Amino acid sequence: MAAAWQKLVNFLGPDLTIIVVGLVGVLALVQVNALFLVWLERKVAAHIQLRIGPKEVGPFGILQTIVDGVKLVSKELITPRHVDRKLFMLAPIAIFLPVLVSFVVIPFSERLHIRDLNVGLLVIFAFSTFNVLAILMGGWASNNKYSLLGAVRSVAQNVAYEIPLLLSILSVLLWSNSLQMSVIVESQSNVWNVFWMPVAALIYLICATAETNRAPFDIPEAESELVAGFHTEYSGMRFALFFLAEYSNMLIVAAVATTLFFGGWKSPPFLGFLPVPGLIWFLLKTYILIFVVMWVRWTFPRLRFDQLMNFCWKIMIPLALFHLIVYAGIIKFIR
Amino acid sequence: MSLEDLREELSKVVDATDIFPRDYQKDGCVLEIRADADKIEAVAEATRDADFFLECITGLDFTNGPQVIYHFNAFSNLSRVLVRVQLARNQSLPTISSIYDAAIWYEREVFDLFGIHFDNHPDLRRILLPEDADFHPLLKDFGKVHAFRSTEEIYDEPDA
Amino acid sequence: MTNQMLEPITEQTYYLNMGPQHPSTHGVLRLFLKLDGEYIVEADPIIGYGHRGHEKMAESHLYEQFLPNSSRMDYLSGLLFNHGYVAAVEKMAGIEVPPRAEYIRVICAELNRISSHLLWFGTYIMDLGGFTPFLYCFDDRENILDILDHVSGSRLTYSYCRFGGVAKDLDDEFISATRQFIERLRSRWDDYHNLVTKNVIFIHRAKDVGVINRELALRFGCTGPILRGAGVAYDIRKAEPYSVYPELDFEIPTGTAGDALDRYMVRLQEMEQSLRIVEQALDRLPDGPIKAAVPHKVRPPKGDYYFAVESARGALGFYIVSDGTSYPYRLKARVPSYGNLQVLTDVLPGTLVADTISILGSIDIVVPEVDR
Amino acid sequence: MGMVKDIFVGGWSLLAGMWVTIRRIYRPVVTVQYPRRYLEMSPSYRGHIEFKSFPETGTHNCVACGTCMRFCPTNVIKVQGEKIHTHSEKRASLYFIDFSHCSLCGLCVVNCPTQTLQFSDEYDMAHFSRWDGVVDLIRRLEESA
Repeated sequence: MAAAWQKLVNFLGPDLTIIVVGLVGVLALVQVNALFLVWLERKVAAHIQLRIGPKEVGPFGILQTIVDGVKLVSKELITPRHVDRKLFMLAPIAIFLPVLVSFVVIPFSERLHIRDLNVGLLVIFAFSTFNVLAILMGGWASNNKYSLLGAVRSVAQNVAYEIPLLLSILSVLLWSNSLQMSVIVESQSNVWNVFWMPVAALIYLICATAETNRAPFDIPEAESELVAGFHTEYSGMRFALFFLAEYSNMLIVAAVATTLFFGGWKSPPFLGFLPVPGLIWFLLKTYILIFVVMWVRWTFPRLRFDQLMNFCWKIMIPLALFHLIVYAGIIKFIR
Repeated sequence: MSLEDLREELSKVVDATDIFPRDYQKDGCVLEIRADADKIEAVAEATRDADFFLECITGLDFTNGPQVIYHFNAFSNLSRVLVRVQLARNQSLPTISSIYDAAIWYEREVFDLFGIHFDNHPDLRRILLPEDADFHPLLKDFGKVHAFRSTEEIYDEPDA
Repeated sequence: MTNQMLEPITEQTYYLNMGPQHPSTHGVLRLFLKLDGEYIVEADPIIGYGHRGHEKMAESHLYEQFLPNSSRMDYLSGLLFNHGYVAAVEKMAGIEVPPRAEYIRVICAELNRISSHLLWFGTYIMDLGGFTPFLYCFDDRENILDILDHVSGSRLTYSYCRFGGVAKDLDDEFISATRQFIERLRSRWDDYHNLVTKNVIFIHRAKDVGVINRELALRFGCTGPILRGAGVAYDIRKAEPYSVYPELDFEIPTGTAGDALDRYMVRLQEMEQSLRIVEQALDRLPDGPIKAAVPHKVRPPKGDYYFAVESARGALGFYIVSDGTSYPYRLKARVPSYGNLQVLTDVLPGTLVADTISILGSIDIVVPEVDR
Repeated sequence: MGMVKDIFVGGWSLLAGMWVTIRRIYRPVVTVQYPRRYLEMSPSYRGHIEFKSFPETGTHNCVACGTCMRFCPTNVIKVQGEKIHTHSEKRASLYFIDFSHCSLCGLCVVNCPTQTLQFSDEYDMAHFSRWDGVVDLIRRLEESA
């Protein structure tokens, strides 16, 4: 085993080895995470709604999503007749790949990150913007009016919500003075950002929910209006890829929120004496955030499209701008 | 506008002998009007001006020709007015859909189920049955019915 | 929505078939929409996918035999349709119903009205994207169904009212279960209001959406909560009193603007009023027989009769022409949803697709009732 | 200023909604695990009809008059009777219902002159063939006895 490892390192060089092994690890993580999150979502929804949720397959039904995954894989990949075949097939891949890349720069703990780029945050946001393109591709190529409407809505929504999202993290960047994820975490050694920039954290969470097309901002796939939005025509594993990407995106935005506002892998201030590794703290915080997002989803009705836009342009962006100016002043004053 | 006013308005349109008061407790209407096919528009205008709404349009099939029944009602107590139009077979009657929008669908339904044609109707298509149906199911010569009677067998002459 | 939206900016309008199979058309309704972007230019509801010919069936059935059909028109308020049909035939044939039977009918009908409104409440919020209130409502509705199941033996298509009375007498268990249910539902209002009524997203989705004012309701013959939402206190239970409603004290809740929010509020308040009716009726429930002596085959005298009751969705009328035999010569059901649905052709143009769902949900149609 | 107030009131309403849902997470679930737990049917549950057995005769009292057959709106009842000898009472020898068409109105039960019909409490009526919906009432009575 050790010899094989040495061979690999000799062959690829130490940097590349980490990336290759890391990507394999990320692939595994994405799958396991999606399986877990789907199960969690169903359980949370069920218990909020006084139901039980999956319970038959495995203890507490935890294997239910694996069974579902097997079902999806074994299903026929239907390509409807009048679709744009190339784009139609490309869209699920295009939505899934950027997700993998984003994981490369996320610091899971002090030592566990694949690549600590000095433009880490930029990479994540650059690639997460990519999923708009994939949705548009899928929606356009499907040649279905519902899909098209979903895709158009999605583009408008994502473009609009990028702005307050980025504005809200700027104040964090001003404080940490770096785009490097590990530096951002280190800058929160004394106090987590969420405690003194709660508004930025709130704006980030709201915009991130909108970015990942989660309720109450799920208008691109609003099931009661657009049947299934941009992925109406997809079936089998292609549909599963959209699904996978959605849940992985959730993990990414929650992980970024943890890194930016909740102190990353650091333990909560008053629990520092516990011998808990950073990875556990990180995952715990991330999944708590994800739980909140799910909780929100199963509570609220959906916004209308124009209200969503109004909310972004009339409330979120001015608020984010105002917040940025105020905090720029404060940080200047402290330093 | 009260029922008396409506009655007055209606007497300008149809003969006074064609307006019969009816007992609500006995048959659910307070006024019955027997109008000819060409009067129905005027009757509908009078009821509209009296702030009545169109409750429903019903077709009836008798051996001596179909009837179309209009029920008008107002948002006040006990004010249902029944308008009865006796038609000959294959006779059409004018639409009141320009007066009451509700009539668009009700007339389509009567056309669909009875084959009674409404002149100048903006959109006289089948509504409940598929577009390619070639029958009018509520006619008494269609399907299984218990009886096919003439109007005299059912209605006594109402005492004016 | 302003009318400037009605002017197509470009010629690039397109058609969208919403339904017959769509998550929020509540059955097999098809909306043929002409869209400009997301704005609706023209709407044409296409109905009839569930046409079963109840009116034709009536012509070859005995009056008694049509009884099960009546609750199958509107499966959500089956007892109200039952009541309407039975009361119409009783009025024609001059059958006196014992007071206890009348009270039992009112109690069950009002419970049925609550269950219908609860289901509407849940599905409406589900149309707007909130899934959870739907299941809370089903939890409560289940309770009503259990209660009605206890007395009538079925949960949806009750053929409970019979000519001259009802099929089965109430027992103490029913009465205590109903009183418990009243308590329970009253304790739920707070949760419903916190979860939905006060929710800012819901208010934005429902306010000023799909305004149906008095004039529009008059033109299209809309009745029920739609009309009351527009501020007209018109309720058949008051306007043409039937059964024992004149003896009971209840109010007609009304709205002001006639938008979806008003219709929502009217229905919520109606549930509370129905609870009051049930409470009073339980208190006053007289002893006595539950069924008058009626011949096996009812033979109403010649003539025609129109009888209206207030169903959960509006004025329901049965127009029956009798030729003196035990078969109806013609039976016409004036169903409330028919007029209520047609108003969509006027309300929808100029709104967004998302509003279409909100409006369609707020007028509360039951498609089998429209199709008959 | 009104807008700021709107935002706070709106935000507060959202929190109130979330409070309603989070409290439900630890409430007991209301789902009944059907194949593991059966719900009790209500005493007046209307299943398909069956014969009542009378203690005096030890069997049903059906005289095959055919009232139920004539009253049935969907014509699902088939009853035939025979006389054992010329002067004896007519007795039902065949009684079938096609439950798949039955609308459970209960007109047969109400109108039965000998009161020998009642509703069963059977509700597991899912079958693989439409013929499985046909119930032989006489055999059913014999089996239950």
